[in-house]
Amino acid sequence: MKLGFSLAEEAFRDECAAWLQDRMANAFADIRGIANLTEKIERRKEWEQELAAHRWSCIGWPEQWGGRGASLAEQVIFAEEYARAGAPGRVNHIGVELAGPTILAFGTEEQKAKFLPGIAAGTSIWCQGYSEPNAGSDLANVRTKARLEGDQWVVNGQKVWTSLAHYSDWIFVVARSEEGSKGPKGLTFLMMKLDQPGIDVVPIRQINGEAEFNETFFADARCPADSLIGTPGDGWRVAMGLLAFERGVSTLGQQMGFRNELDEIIRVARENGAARDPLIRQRIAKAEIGLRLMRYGALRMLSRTDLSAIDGAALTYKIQWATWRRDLGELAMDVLGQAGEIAEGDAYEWGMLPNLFLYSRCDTIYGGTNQIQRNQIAERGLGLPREPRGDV
Amino acid sequence: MKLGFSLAEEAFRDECAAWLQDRMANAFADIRGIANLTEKIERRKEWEQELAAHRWSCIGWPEQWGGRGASLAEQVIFAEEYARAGAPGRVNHIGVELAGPTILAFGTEEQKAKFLPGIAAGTSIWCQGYSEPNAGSDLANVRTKARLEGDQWVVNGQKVWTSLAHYSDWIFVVARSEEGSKGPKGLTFLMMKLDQPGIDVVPIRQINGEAEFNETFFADARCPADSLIGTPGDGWRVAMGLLAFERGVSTLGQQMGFRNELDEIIRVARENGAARDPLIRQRIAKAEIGLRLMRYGALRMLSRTDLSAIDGAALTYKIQWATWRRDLGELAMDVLGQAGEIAEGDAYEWGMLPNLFLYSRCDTIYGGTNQIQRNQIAERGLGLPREPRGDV
Amino acid sequence: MDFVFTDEQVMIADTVSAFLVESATSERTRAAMAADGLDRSLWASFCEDLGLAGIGVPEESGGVGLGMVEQAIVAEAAGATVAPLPLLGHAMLVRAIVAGGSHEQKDTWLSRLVSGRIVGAVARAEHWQDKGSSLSLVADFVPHGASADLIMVCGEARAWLVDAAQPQVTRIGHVTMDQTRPLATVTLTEARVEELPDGPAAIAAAEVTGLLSLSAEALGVAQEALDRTVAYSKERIQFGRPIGSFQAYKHRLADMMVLIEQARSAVYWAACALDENDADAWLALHAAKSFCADTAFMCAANMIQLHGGIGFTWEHDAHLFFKRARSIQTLMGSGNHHREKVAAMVLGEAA
Amino acid sequence: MDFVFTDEQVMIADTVSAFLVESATSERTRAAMAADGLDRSLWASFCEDLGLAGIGVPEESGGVGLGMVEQAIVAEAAGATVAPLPLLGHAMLVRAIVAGGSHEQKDTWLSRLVSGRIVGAVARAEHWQDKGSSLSLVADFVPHGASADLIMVCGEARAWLVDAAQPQVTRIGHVTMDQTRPLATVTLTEARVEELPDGPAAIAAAEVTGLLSLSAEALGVAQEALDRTVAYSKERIQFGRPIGSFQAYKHRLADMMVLIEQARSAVYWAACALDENDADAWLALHAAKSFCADTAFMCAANMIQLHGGIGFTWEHDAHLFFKRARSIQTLMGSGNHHREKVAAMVLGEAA
Repeated sequence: MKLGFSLAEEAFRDECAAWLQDRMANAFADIRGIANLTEKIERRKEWEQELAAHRWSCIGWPEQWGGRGASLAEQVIFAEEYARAGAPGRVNHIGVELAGPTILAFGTEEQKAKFLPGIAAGTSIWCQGYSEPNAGSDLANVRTKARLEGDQWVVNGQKVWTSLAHYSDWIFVVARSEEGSKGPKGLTFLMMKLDQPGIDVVPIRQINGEAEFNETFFADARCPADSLIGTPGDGWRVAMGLLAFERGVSTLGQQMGFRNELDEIIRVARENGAARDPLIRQRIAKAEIGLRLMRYGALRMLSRTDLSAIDGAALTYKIQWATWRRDLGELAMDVLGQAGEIAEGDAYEWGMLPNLFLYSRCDTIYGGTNQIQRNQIAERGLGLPREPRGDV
Repeated sequence: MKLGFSLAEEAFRDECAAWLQDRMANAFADIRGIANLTEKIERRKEWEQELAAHRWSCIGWPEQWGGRGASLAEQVIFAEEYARAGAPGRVNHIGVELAGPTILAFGTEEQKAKFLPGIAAGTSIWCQGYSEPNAGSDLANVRTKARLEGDQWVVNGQKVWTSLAHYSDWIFVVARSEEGSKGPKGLTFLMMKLDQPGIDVVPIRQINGEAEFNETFFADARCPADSLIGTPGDGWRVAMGLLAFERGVSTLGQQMGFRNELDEIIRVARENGAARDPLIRQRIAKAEIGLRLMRYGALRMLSRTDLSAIDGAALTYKIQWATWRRDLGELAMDVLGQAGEIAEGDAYEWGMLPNLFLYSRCDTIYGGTNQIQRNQIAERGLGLPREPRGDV
Repeated sequence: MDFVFTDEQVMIADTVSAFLVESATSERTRAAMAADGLDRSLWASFCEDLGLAGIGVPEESGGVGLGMVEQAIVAEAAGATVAPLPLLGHAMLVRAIVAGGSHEQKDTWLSRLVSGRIVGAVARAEHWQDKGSSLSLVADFVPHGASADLIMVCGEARAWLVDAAQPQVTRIGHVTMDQTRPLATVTLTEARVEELPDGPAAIAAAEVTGLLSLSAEALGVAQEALDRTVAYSKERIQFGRPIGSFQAYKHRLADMMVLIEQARSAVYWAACALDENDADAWLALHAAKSFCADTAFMCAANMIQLHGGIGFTWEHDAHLFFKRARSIQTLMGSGNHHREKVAAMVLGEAA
Repeated sequence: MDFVFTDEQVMIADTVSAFLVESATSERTRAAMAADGLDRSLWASFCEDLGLAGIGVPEESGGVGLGMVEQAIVAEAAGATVAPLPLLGHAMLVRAIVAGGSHEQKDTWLSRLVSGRIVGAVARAEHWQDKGSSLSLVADFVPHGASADLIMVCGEARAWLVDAAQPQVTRIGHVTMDQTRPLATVTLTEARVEELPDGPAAIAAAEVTGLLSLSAEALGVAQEALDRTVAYSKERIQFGRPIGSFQAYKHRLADMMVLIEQARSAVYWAACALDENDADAWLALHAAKSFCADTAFMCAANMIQLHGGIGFTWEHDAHLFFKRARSIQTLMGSGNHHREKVAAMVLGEAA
């Protein structure tokens, strides 16, 4: 058991730090520090391409597909230096971290050749279509339908919470391809071009006044017959595999964003005197401890040799960070005091901390509510009997 | 809506306060302030009889049966003055607050004449036999059996958590009288003399080292055929009615005990400097607020005109006080610091505050666990659908 | 001792609740949110049709002369609908003038306030410059301050009435997280003011009214968050069952109810204690404000969480309750502040 | 960077766990509880058969020369069985002598401690009277202090070894809530002592060892409380179903697991940080002690609650875990104390 890095790894750190810091100080200084999903999208697409041009866009992938076959330690280092340099949130997060690994794991050679280069090059931006309005936490309750017509899949239905769909080129969709099937059976995992007449994307405004999520409507939307991953009816297995990729090295990058938020709270607390309040101090300490434990939890999770095994640290990660960030939002408001209730400008737009407070209310819901996480932990992690399903 | 008392009520207060304070200062000074259930039992039985001799033992009962037909306000006043005078915990609590009201509500005139005078006089001490080892929270899962043999009921089985059974004269027992019945059907509510060869009482030692609860074994235990309340098979309804009586004026007396515990914490905190700690101060404030809200919740509950209606304040009372007291126990230990971990003498016996810490772990379990309370609140109070019952 | 509503109080509660449920609709609230957070037509009909704006005013001054229990009943109903009304500042101002105003001030202002012809607000300033009849100061975070016609400004033990229409008064209405009660910065630059003869009485009346109103409002928010979530949980099906049949879901709703029942006791304890001049009135107010605000926040947060994805959208009303609950927590002293007051009292320390 | 156990560490964990599960049975623990809270025969076989009492001692001094990760592994296993062993004081004392003792002291004491021939403890005193070679003081709350043969007494930056057998040393063993690790008051009245040449190093070594051991012990307590409750929940039937199938029950167990996973990260982060001389080692220790102790308490309290009535009986083991968890919270600084240290660090204040 060892936390430190080797000399070679530290040399790798120097290399990527130098490259990242140069870009953020010069050519891409205008997008330094952007954390949210929707700001300066075009410049950030250019940044994706700049990363790709120097083979930094997906370093964990095999060299054949534009990666570096980087070790875990190297990926950890890159994530740390990426954040330390203030490089912006990755607009192609879903392509690089979810779509790509899924295609690598389950796709055919043709699919790899067709899709991976665009992702690696930062020219194909991806989003995901899982949730549906009537399904909620019951992910397998898919009503969107896909039928094969000649050499094309024809898709009808509706997805919801498709974040960034309005800026994306591709969407992966889980659709019901077997008439009359129920639950996880009879689903197919399709990759579709968004820019087509059959797909309509409608943004959903959230509690913070912004719109990062969308409803996506499919009316005779089409894709070629070979756009499926796996086999028809096998989509649930693929989708579940993909969800597992959500807990990869990118969590460390996410944590760097959390670090910035906590640092800002600490700065404000020192400035406005809240840091003298022993009750605030306890909560700052708890936040710091929680963030550190997230980091070491992620390292434990990533250090596993058998990545497919059910692992406590991996199973508990989502509820842990979502709850931590929700509590951080409340701390932020308590540190700000009444000033936190007032926007700086004339629009309903919020600075980092009030936005954290509002947006973190989504964190405990999307991507599996805290309740669903607890069910999963109890049933998969502790082996407790499943809750009886109803038949309404 | 009015909290204050009338002049006549204040005169009543003066009367009972004078009587109680005289007794506690003189004839019964030796049992002043005893809170637990097991200390100086013989003297406390004498105290019950002293109360009865002056018609203070069950003032809410009709005059015919030894009460005073006291108004709610008078009962509240008496409970307050009883505690203020430092009068000891009532050893016949179950007789006066549960058995008596049940007999008054559901018993025949013969039963009233047979049982009520002894309770009112403080000469018959009662305990209750509900829970069974394999039933736990599933109160209706009764396995103790009763069969009618000639003019007697013959009872076989086992009850558990029968508090004070070792000092009691009578026990009421819910037993299964219909062979093959299940759940709440086929139960009968019996009143049995404890002092007989068929009943064996075995104390259970608890986490705090003391034994207030018992296991009670029935092996061909007997009682006359007319010892049942209601009709054979109707015991569940009677038992549920009885549980409702648990939330009467005696809750105010219980709260006076809580008051003493919180006051002792405040005293220690001031003495050892813990009261200077802002975190401790917040918790003391929360405890004080919680205790006050318990009082006003009880007054709301008691002020209802329709006592049979489901009422939010009544439904939530058990979990409220049990959780409050559990938190109080943790506060007590944090105020005491390491000194709280050490007993004063050479035996495993604890002073008020460490005992509070340990014993309060039972509070959230006996008489309906916090989990069961929440089920009840959700299903009876909020009308949510019942949890499906299994068939294992 | 009779700790239930009288028949008259039940009638007031039913009336005000029916009025607000019918009139303070989500559509109207959202229209007010897009403007200055005040539905003037709703306020007019609250004052004229309902006639409950004069609860705190004696009948001889044109009011209905009712007590704090009735004040709490109205605030509770307003909280339950997150109504965009200037009730908080109105109630504080009216009771302040009754408690500390001169005869002339009562004559001049009370009937206009009670009839809804003018809107009132209350502000507090740390520093001020007093030149006899003119006053200069800056007051932050004034609820509905940008919409008010008459503002009472409090500075330590003194209180002044300010006509907001004069050019020496500027108001900046801020975009506020809770758009149903926006905050404003009010600046007086040698403004004409009239001082209330009994400043301490006026300030105390405003303060107890404000704390009680916020507590009762919080109770309304909490209860409505629970009721709406319970209703949703019986309709919404997941995994083939109404979500309200899942035990963990139930237990969260039960926890909300446990807190709300205590919050209800707190509000009406405080209201009675004020009406009956009980020695514990301040203890009750500190208890009510801290407990009810936290309860409202917990319940509104659960309302979002238990509605799932729809719960965090702008389109659903859950965020209105959530933001109102948060603003109640912050207004007039945090929960920790009020608990610290309680601690000082029970530890026997001087105030 | 490789944040998993090495094969050797897995082997140590398996070995010590198997030994304690087999030997530190509830029966033996209860026998020790009725006496002085120390199972001497268990300790002897821990030292002799297992050979793990010398983890903190270099091989040249008769130890096995392993690091803090291994120390934590042993403490975790001991916590999981609430074993009545003097491990805490032993580990603290041994590492203190290694860090701050003279050659003679190492030669004299380490092998005797490691072999289990003598039992060690560590005490702290606020005041003392030092007359050259003799010392007078009173030290409270010394874990296993009444059973120890050799006691290190710490006073600010100085540390002394005391042979507890001399008549100038009196120990009062107290009836302690956690009977598996009773506390004692140790009084020295002009007792013969030998000072450790590097007091600060000895004290620091004892402190970090103690904090890490308590954290790891807490992790063991928490995990075992969860495991036993999970097992019970699969067996126990209520309302016709295993209680573990009820969602609210499940969610509480899930919450325990979420905390325990974090506690595990905390313990081994701190252990690695100490072994690797990382600058964050103290931050990690404060984090681990506060987080793990609270986690253990929460899990042990849930263990009682989720067992229902049987859970609060003397006969069931749940109260042993509960009382151990509470004592870990109190020993060597409360959670609030350690979090305040963390706050001072992250707020950039001087220590």
